[in-house]
Amino acid sequence: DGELVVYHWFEYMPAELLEKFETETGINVTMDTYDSNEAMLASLKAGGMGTYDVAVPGDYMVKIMAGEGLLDTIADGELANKGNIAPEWADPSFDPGRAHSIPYQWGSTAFAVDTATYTGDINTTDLLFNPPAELSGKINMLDSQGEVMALASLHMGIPQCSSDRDQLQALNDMLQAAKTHWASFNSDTSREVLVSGDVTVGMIYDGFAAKARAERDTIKYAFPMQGYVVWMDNVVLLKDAPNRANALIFMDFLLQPENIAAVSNYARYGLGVTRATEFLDPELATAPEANPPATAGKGAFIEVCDQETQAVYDQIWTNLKN
Amino acid sequence: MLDYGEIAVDVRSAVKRYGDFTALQKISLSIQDNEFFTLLGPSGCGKTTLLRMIAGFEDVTEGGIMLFGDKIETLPPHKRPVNTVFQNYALFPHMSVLDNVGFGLEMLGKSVPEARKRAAEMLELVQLSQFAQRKPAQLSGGQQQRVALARALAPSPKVLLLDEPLSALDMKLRKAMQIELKHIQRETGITFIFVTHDQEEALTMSDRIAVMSAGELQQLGAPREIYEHPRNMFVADFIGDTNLLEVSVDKIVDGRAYCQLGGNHTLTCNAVDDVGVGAKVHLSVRPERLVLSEQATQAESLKGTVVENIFIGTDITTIVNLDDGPQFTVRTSNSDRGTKRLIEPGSPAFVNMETGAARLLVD
Amino acid sequence: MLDYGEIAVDVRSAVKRYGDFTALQKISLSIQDNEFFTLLGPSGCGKTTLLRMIAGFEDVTEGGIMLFGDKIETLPPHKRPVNTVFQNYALFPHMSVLDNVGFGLEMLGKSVPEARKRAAEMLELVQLSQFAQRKPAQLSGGQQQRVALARALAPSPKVLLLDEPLSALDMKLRKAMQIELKHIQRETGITFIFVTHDQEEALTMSDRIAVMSAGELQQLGAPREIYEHPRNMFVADFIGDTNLLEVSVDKIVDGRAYCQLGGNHTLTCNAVDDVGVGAKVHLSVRPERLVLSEQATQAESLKGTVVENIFIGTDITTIVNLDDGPQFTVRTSNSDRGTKRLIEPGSPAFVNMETGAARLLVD
Amino acid sequence: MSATTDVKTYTGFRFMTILCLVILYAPLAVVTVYSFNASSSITVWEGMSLRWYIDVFVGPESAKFKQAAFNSFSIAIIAASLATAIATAAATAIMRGGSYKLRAPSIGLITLPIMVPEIVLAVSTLIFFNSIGFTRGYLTILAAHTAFCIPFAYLPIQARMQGIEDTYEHAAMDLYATKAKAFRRILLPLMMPGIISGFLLAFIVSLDDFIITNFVKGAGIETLPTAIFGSVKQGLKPNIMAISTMLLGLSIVMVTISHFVSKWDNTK
Amino acid sequence: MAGGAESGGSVAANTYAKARHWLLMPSWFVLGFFVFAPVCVMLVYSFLTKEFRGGVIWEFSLAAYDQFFFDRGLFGDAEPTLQWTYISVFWRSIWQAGLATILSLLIGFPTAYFIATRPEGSRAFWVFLVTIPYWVNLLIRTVSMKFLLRDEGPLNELLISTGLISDPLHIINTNLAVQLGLFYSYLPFMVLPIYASIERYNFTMSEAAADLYATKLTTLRRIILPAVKPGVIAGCILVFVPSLGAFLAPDLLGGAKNFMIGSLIEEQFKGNAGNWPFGAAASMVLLTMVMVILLIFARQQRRAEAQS
Ligand SMILES: Nc1ncnc2c1ncn2[C@@H]1O[C@H](COP(=O)(O)OP(=O)(O)OP(=O)(O)O)[C@@H](O)[C@H]1O
Ligand SMILES: Nc1ncnc2c1ncn2[C@@H]1O[C@H](COP(=O)(O)OP(=O)(O)OP(=O)(O)O)[C@@H](O)[C@H]1O
Ligand SMILES: NCCCCN
Ligand SMILES: [Mg+2]
Ligand SMILES: [Mg+2]
Repeated sequence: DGELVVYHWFEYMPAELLEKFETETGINVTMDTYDSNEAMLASLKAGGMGTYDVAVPGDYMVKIMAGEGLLDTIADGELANKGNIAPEWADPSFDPGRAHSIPYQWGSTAFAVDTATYTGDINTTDLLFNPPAELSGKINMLDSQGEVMALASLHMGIPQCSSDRDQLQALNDMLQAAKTHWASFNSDTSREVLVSGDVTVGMIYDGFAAKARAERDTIKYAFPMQGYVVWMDNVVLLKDAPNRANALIFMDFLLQPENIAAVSNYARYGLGVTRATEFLDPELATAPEANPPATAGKGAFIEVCDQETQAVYDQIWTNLKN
Repeated sequence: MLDYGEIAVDVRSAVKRYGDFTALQKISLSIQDNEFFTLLGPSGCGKTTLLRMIAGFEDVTEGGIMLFGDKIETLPPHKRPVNTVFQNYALFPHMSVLDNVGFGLEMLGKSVPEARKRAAEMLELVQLSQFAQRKPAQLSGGQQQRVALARALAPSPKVLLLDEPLSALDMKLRKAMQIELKHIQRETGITFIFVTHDQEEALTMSDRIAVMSAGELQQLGAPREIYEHPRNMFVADFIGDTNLLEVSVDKIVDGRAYCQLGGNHTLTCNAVDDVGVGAKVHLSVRPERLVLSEQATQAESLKGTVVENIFIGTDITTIVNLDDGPQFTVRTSNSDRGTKRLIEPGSPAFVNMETGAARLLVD
Repeated sequence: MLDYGEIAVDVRSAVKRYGDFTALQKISLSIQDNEFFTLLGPSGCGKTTLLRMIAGFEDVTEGGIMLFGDKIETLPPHKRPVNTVFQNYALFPHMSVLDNVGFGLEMLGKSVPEARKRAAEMLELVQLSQFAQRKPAQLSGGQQQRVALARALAPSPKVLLLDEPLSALDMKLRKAMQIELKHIQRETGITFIFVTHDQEEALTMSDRIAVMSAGELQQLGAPREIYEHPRNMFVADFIGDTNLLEVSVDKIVDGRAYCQLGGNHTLTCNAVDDVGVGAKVHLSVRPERLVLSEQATQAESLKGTVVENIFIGTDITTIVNLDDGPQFTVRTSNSDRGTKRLIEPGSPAFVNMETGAARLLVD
Repeated sequence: MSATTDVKTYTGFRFMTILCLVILYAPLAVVTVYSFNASSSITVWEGMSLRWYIDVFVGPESAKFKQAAFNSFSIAIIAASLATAIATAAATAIMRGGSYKLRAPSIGLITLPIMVPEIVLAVSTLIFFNSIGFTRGYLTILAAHTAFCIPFAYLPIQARMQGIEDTYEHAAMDLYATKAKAFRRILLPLMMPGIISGFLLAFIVSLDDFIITNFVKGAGIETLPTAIFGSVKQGLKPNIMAISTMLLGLSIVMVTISHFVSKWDNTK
Repeated sequence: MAGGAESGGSVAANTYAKARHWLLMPSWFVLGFFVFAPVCVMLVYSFLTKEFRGGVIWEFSLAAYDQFFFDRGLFGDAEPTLQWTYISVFWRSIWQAGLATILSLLIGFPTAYFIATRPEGSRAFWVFLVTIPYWVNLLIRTVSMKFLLRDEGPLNELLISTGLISDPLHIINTNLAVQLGLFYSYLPFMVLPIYASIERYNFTMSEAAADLYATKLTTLRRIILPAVKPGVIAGCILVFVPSLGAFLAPDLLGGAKNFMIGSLIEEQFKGNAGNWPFGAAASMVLLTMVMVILLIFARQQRRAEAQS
């Protein structure tokens, strides 16, 4: 019994699973949602700390939050199911030794195209950043600084945290030019706009793209040859969590293979727990969104820049949105 | 009296209905050029309605209106050479006095300086030159009234309509404006159609008066004619104070009717065609046509008792109860020649009547 | 005239200032019990201010007010046994007529049924019993006026204040209410302090009148005294019509002043203490005190020419220009005895004056 | 009168009015119609159904919306009541308190929430709560709503008082009522239509607020607008349309009530 | 005649003068604490130093205003020039809000006039018709507007099926959509004050103008408009001010692509940017702008009052 307050991405948690957790533990869960890592961070810093118990930041954001001192440390032995974490995710660079987090889902971020409308080659970031005339005004971007900037850097073939002024200037100019072709910035409607046909190309997460494809089967997820963003979202224990004990119960719950598999079945992403395969929807393994073609470029995690460099990227983002 | 030339406004069997309600019932009127013509009647009798039909703010339901021989009832207001002084002036609050007065001329296509020049002349006429630059709200009621007049006169209309222009003014100012209006009407020679419900105002100012009631014309004539020869009870009662008595006609001899007042009092007056012997009719006699005396001075002196003398300044009103009969009001001038006739309350007195002062009224 | 007993309201050197502006300057007045006392004066002269000071809505800046011998100027309104009939009645719009009338009694601690009973009696007095359950908005102006009166009378105040209670009514209703008010005052014996700016109303109704101007008391007296013996030019001009002439005093013999009107016209009238030979003063004579004739009828007949006869119903006003002299207005009753004296415009005429009709006025 | 001769009538203004109403109602009509759609997709019409209305009450999101509705209505009722009481007192002081130095600043302060753009108010309230260490939650929403509802309650009351002459209170005091009694028996009943309009306006403004609520609400607390926003950001769902239609119906009821109340004049 | 002291509602009405401070206390307290104080805190924050990734450092700094008004290049070390980015956000907001205001005026004025000239009994009904949508959640209004305007939405379907157009009108995610959304959000704020002032307008004035030979159009321009100006100005302000700070319409209908002030400020606290002092400074600039507009309006209003 008791309470648990979760700060979570939108549409990322099946309602049935929450119910199961509540009936199993008697803990009453309250959930707030956000639509980008940055928005979550801002909201936590603007009074959110002390009200939430857990949040689900992406890889780079875990590192940032730890650096900001927003995360509590999970002591050894506090998580009974810590051993279930798949070995490749047990000691990631963004949270060495999993001191603050457990894996939730992993996937990629690129874009999807309605191939009924656009018949050309889709596996190139040109479709976002240098689109053919017919796609102009038919493009939706995620409203998420980290993912847009990372994909743009891949498109230009420059490092994510470049301090080369020419490269940065070029990046800025490229984005300014590309923006004229974009219809909108939207994360939470990124699936809806594709399905409804409002846009033809939409930046999107792979699992979300899979759901879009389920509704309109001409939608195809692209694996650009320039590369794409990969990520892992993690459940973190927040500092000053009002219900710390319940938060740990929740984490243990999510480390059970069948539970986390339910998330994957719902959200269509990969998971980071061992012995979960038997619970997974078999289609997941063969889904085109999960199987990059040979032509695909490399997947890249978002990097965390130092303050000075970040200031420049922030400025580029601001320029883009104004 | 003025010389009348043509007919300025000819209202021909005009009817005005609002839905089921008939505000004006077949009114026919001819108003002479140069005339000061007054529409007089109680509230709601249709005076404003008639004026608004002439100005063009109301449709004519039936009948027609001619202006100097031209049919105008279908013209929109801005095409009728008729101007109005509105009851509450309707001055444009955001324009200076000068611009208000010049507005009509500007609308008629005059250039702004030309309009200003004429407006300044009109302000001179109404003695408001020094207020030309003020806004209407900065003027007193009487001054606003004069601006409204100047504004309506500026385009030299053929006919000027005035809807109770003086009713918002206090008594002293009102008297002064009556004189000024009359003066301006004579000077400009414009036909004035004036609306009022104040009978004294109508009597003082008009060449002719149309008395209206409930949408119908009751009587039309010169002030004196209407005051002294009211055609019916409504007019007699509405115009001035009067003693209205219910009487029965005893006999008619040589065109004289002998009337019973009750309590054995009788009075003789000129017979009227429609009244026969035995009829119950009304008799009207003005208080100033009665004289009180301590002794009977004429055959028909009516005996009674003084109830009260009420001092009203210029005059004194005496209430007399006839013995077993009706009550009379007698008006006596507050001057030596009058006050010496006064009788103390409680004392007996005789009411005497000038010949021809009593009139029989039908309906 | 009534018998006066005690002094009901005693205003002692009362001064009222609003910031720098002095609305009332050292007013002293004693109002008798049972009296119908009227405050008369032009707009803004301070009538309402004085009334509000008596009722307790305004502080007294200097001086004091006594009510039947008690100092009241520091009491809050709800502790003064004085009720007011407000100019716009101020009936409580959300309460029935009955509840309005009963309100004061309830506030005085009477039980609701008791208050209702007395309220019903008061409504009987003003003949409105059948409207007891209506809301004020469902009554006509005259009826509202009577409710306001009943409400103010219900708690049996010692003094009733009435601030222009009749000014919103039309002429016919106003006349009727004047009679009713006077009647109720006599019946109840309550002291009425009545405010008006209508001089005819004041003259008709009052036992005594206080004429005010610009915060000062100009004259206090019975109606007749004020009309016929105005103390100064303001009073003479404000009350009734008058011929006001600027004259110079030629000589004073035996208490008679010989005055020059200009154009060799002279007039004699009673001398006044403050006026010496050679003084330029004003002379006032009422139009109804003048008589026109075709021939000189007295030593001082003034020769002139008739300009215009204006018919005003009960009377006819004649404008006469004296040869090389001032203009006179003469008022003649519209009756046989009067109209036979009328002279056509343009004809010569003599203006004759009753003895004692002309009065010299200081300032 | 015919349009060409009547000086009041302007040809075309009627058409503009109808156009205006069409623009106002078309989107709401669409919502209402699609709320009865049997399909779960908003783009396809599959026939009449009350399915989504049932879904609102028993569907997977029903608990969330029930809680949100409870929060919204309870906050709206409490905040509007507080705001109306505060505004009534303030209006009395401003309209019947004579002239004094603090009068103009008080009017300024009371109308400040309307003048300050909502986003500025939202952000500054957030920062303020944050800097004084308030924990965000139900109470912070309530406080913020009470504050910004005050001018909406105040304006109709003040407008109403402008039409009430102070001679009524004078008459009451003349008739031996103390100030307190004159207020309770005379002024308050006369103000009542203004007070009720003010309350309803405040109620609706509170019920409708999204921006400020979104900033000051704590974790897990939703009002109807924030809950709806969370849902519709991902696209209009038929259950949201059903909720909207029900809210629309409720609004019509409320407006109808307020319409009759403002027409209701206890003086007739 | 009623003297100044007895006329109702005048400044001098003072029946409850003794209790006035007690009566005002609750509003001072609530508004002072929950509105005035926050705005003051905002003012303070705008002069503080930005913390990396959100929050403030308590050190005085003009950096926020500097960032707002001066462009120091992508790398923050260039010669400062005037910063057009935010000025153009403001300019765009003013322009969008202005167009929305004009749109509201063009449709709202005739509507208000039409309602005000209905018979007295039915005016309330018309006002009622105009206000119903306004009582419905702003969010729902905006979202349904978005739904209506979509390329494949009912509006385009209707237009295509009637054969008026062959290709769908592309409205959503354009400035026009934002203007329409703003117009739709605040139209009753335009109609109601104009209606109130036209209802008070004395139509005898129109008759007087017609009587003096003015055509209807001239009457509208020279007489009616000046007379109802206070209502028109009030309506324009009530549409313009909230439009200026709006972010729902730009976000939902404009695709969040081109910021308006509201979105810019929101982004500083809730979005990616996390620059509090800058958000505070932008708020203060917006607030100042609105206050200046209101002061101009108040002066106009006072002048108009002095006239009548
Ligand atoms: N637009 C209207 N619709 C219905 N009835 C009307 C209209 N205008 C006037 N009336 C009615 O027509 C009658 C005449 O009205 P009108 O205004 O002409 O009276 P009036 O003689 O000018 O009265 P007052 O002296 O009060 O101005 C009245 O009974 C009035 O109620
Ligand atoms: N509260 C006030 N503040 C300043 N001056 C006032 C106030 N009340 C009245 N006055 C001034 O005091 C003078 C007397 O006002 P009061 O109302 O007594 O006049 P009145 O004789 O009743 O006039 P009316 O016949 O118009 O009612 C006026 O000049 C008025 O302007
Ligand atoms: N729908 C959730 C997507 C998460 C991306 N990091
Ligand atoms: Mg009329
Ligand atoms: Mg007065």
